[in-house]
Amino acid sequence: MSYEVKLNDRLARVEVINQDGNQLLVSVDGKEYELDFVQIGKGSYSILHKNRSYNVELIPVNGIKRYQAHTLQNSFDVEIIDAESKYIASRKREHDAADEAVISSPIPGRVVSIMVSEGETVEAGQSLVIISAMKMESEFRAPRAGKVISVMVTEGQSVEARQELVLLEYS
Amino acid sequence: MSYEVKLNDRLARVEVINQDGNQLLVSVDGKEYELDFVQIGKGSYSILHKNRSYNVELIPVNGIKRYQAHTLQNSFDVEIIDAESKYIASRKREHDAADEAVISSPIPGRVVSIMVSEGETVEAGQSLVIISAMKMESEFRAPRAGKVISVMVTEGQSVEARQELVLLEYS
Amino acid sequence: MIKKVLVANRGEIAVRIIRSCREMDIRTVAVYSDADRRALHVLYADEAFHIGPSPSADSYLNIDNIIKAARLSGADAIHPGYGFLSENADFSQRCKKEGIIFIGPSPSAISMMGDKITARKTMLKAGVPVVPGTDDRITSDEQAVKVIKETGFPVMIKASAGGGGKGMRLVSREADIRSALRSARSEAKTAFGDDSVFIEKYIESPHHIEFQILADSHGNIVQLFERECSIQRRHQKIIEETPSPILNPEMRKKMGDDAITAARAVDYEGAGTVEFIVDRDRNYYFLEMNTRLQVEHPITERVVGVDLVKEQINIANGKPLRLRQKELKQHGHAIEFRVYAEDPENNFMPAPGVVTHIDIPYGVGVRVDGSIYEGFEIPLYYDPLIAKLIVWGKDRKDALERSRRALKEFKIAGVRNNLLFLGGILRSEGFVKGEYTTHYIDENRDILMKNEKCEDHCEDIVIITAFMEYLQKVKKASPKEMTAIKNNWKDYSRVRSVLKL
Amino acid sequence: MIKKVLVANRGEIAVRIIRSCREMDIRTVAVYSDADRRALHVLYADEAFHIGPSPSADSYLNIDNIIKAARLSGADAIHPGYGFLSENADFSQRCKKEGIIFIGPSPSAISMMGDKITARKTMLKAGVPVVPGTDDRITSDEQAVKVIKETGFPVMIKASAGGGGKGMRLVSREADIRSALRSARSEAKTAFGDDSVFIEKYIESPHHIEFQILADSHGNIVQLFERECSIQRRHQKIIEETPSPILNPEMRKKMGDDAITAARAVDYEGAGTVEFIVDRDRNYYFLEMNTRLQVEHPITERVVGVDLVKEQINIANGKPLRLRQKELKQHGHAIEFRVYAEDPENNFMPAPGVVTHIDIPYGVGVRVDGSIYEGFEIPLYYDPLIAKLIVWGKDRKDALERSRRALKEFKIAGVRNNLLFLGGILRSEGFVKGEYTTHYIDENRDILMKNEKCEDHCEDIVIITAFMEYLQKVKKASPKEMTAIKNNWKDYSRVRSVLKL
Repeated sequence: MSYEVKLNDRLARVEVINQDGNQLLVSVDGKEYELDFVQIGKGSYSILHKNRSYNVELIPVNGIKRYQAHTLQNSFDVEIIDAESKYIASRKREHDAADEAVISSPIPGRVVSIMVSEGETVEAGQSLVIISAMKMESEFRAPRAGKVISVMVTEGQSVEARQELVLLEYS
Repeated sequence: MSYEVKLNDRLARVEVINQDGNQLLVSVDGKEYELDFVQIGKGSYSILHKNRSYNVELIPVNGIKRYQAHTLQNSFDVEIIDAESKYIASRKREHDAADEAVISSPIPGRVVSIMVSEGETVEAGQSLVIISAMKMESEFRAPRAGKVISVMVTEGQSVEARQELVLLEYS
Repeated sequence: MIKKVLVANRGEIAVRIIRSCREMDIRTVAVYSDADRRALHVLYADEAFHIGPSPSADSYLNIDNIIKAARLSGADAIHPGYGFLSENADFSQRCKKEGIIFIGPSPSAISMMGDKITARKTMLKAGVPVVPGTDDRITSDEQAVKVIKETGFPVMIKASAGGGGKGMRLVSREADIRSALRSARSEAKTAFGDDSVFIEKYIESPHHIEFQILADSHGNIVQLFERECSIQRRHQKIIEETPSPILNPEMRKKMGDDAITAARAVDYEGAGTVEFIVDRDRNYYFLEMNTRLQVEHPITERVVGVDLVKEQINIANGKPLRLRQKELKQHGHAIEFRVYAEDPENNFMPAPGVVTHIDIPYGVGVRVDGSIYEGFEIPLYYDPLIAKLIVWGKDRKDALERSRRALKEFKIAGVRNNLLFLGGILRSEGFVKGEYTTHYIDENRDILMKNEKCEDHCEDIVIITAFMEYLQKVKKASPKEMTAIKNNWKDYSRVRSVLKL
Repeated sequence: MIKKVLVANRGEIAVRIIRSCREMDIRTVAVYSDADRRALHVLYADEAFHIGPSPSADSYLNIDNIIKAARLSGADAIHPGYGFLSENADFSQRCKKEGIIFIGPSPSAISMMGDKITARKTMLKAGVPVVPGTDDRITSDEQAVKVIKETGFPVMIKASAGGGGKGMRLVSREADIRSALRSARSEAKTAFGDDSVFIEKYIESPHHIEFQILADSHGNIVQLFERECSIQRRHQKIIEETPSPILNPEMRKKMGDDAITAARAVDYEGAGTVEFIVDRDRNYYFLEMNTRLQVEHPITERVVGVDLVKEQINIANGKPLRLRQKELKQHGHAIEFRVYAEDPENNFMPAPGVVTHIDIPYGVGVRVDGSIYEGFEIPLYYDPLIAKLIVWGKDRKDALERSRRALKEFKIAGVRNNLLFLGGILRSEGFVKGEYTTHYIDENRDILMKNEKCEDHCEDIVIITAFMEYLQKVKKASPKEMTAIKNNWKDYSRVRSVLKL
């Protein structure tokens, strides 16, 4: 049984061919790897491949399919693609192609300033809202040109992470 | 419901009187404590008592009733005494009063030397066996005077943790 | 002698101060807001007092509550750390009135240096060079336009009460004067409660170099050499080093002497930092004096061999300085890296959240000061600085090599952070050569954002590892967890409908 | 130039060496036994080769396998660390033969210093003072009795090939000579494969003070001052400090010069340590030379400001020393604490096992070198040293205060360890005053074993906390866990019947 795994922007096909104790034979995009594969702690692995030593730490991100992965040299975002993931991805593509967008803040904070009003047309990159968190002010801008359909917050208001701020209709 | 808790050699009676969120009212040997009691991680607690800040880390030792406890200043062995513990303790007292004893090594290692033979009478403190582990040799001595009933290992043999070495009969 | 210190701060600096107090056998009192009950300084101090709700204005800036905690705890001294009330003359005055030792300078020294216009005038009088500009506060837009035209573009509009890069605006053409003035004023008002500003000639391609000074109550002042702080983003320092790659012994001596002159001009007492701006031609100008401990004080500690917090406490105890200027030397080279909870890939957006995992670097020449632990939730109310990595080497090259090793060992998971960005700066050509000004990050952003190349098959190895972990978890998943997985589907449906409205 | 180093060692020293290699951009190769697949040096190195079963004789002492790993990996140099093959002349010779750089002295220097009798003779010839005793190896019991009577009691019987306190026996009366000789010989045979011994006058109440030297291949030798190593238990060092509390500048200069003379007498090349024994009247005698890096090298690194591993590699590369004797100075004071997996309350029995939790101290003046991590199982086959805490202060008092703070922050759970015992020594009067000899621990055992007093209500708080944790776990316990609890009962019954036989 093979799966797709996404590492940053790369999509790779993985298949476990054989596992015998620490000895693991696995292929990635058709390339075979013979590994000495040992778990050394929660989410922490030591892998020897042709005597090269790799130490990989995996930190789960919401559930069991997405991880932040660290090696000594690098950090990656990794995601296991199963049927559910594929469904979500296809939906996301639909959405990206849509003619509407909700601008939301990825972090909690306080609305310092709202720079547009409903009905106003905006250019790509134009500032919409400023949110303050951790002593920093962050500007949220229009990804594409369009029109403000709805402003969903007021100045001075506290917002949660992922709360919607502004609804745009692209032109 | 009150329990007994053993801290090093001290036996204390503990009872939770009330718990409301972080606010905990509890008595130890009749003395009442009003605490701001917060868990900050696995086995890690922050306790404020009359604004005194205590940070206690508990590391379980075999199961859920025994802990190694660390504060910033001290370390303790703690044990919760329930019905099972009491039974074991009573058995241990019986055993301590017995006229036989098995000498065993608390750690794994290799038998370097056996200094007594079966039937030999030994004085209290007399060396019985030497075990080597981690580059160190440890001598096992007779706790009290008595006679060697049985030597259960041979020189050069590897032993596991808690393996029996010598059986003594006290005189 | 001080027996108990209340630390009127939070985060890494509170923990760092408590450490030195503990070494001096002084008891410590932490204060905390609603958001900080689980913060490290609360766990680490001997005592802890709640002083109000999460926003700083209601807690760490609430003078009455802090004084009350000091009285209840019986603390005989207060250490303000940096930020918050550390440069607040009223707070220093209030401590005096309450009979509590304020570990810092007198209210008058704070006021004189805190108001940038007064500071400029005082420095001019003392003979310390200042940047060309106005010596009066600007009250009207008309006046501003007039003064700026006289000074000549580009100019910097600065908040009189300013500091930390707040309330500063660069103006290069007439059309921008009014909007820059407005936003500088508004930011100053929010940050300091005072919207008066002044105008300075803008120094292009400058270096930001500061000198650490220590002054006791007996009139002794020493300078502990410089810190090069030109690696900045939005006027916030990110990496500091000492010695500065651009100073020679003569210039160091001259600037150091001026730093002492500056401190003496305001009868300074305690630890302080005199900041200079240095132009292309190595002219230097007094910028401001920070009347407190700096974030970057550890690099001076390492290279000079002092504990600045202990020196502060000794000075507050009225002891004479034991350090003699002629005995002070710089030994080797130290670099500090500020680790922020922020997302460099998303315009450096602050990133509060739960720290799930930390790997900290150890070994020769490495010091870490931090305030986070696994499981700690970084609150959104305060500064995103979560740790500092301080690396020492026998010379600059050695310090750079060790920094590369240490930064690679440093991992923080669960919250986005700038560790990879710091690594990018460290590897960049200009930084390696020691050729950088305060514009370095802006001018090299694309290069700095690049991740290091993956060695050998490391990508494939990471893919395999994540996949094996996933397989293992799927096998082990209990019915309860399977339900959680299903619920993700439901969540997604809900989110989708919002997206589609 | 060396491009890839194989580290023929394990534990903290292997990790420490890899760190410096990484800083120098040199690739690293770890070797490991069966027991060490999960050891930190394997995880941390660029490459790792399996070299045999767990017992050291079959792996870390297996020259053929290590050379094979070096060849397979293409390593151009081998760093032996300390212990294992670090003072094995055959290994050094073999490396030479294979065309691999041995990062250490020549085979002849190792041999001359490794054989204690040859070393004694060489030192006598060079004019370095040695302890009164025989200059020949003792082959018969009769000869021993004769020599000992001539020297006068008390005497020390020492293994000729000795080191690390192995094969040493103190004899105070004639009746004990034969049994002491027998056990010294047997221990020497086991440890070094050579049972020849010699006799030295026993120095009462001595200090053990050693000098670090560095010698390049161009005839330059410098000494990097002393390390006071008198805090020992069973001839094993536990705490080391520099400067020594008992040396004055004149004595330091004289001993340092003799250390250089000692090194020059054997054409030494690399890092080495000349050990002296100092008697009550401050007479000092050459004891031995360790022809390798010492466990306690970090205190020298901190106070002198060098990276000794990097210096070793530079010397191995044939570079001339950049250090000049007259420029070398001691800055402040450093103390090292050796953390052992052993149980002080149970006669210091070694304590292998799984590390379940670690709290590591940070902040100003603190360095930690270690080889353990949470979840790591400390194997029973090797030395119980698991970490080293190195603390720096501007003077001895400052270093002691900081050490107290740092040791309190240091917690290791899951395996018994000597952290509290180290704290006991640190607080003890003789250590605080700097008045101690190598007998200090034996003479003060009862005092040192005492736990610090519990502040305020801390006992009750700990009781409450453990109880609350228990209640929570009982509530959460799944049926599976309840079964586990029940199984404890079964276990107990089984144990009981064994006890009763």
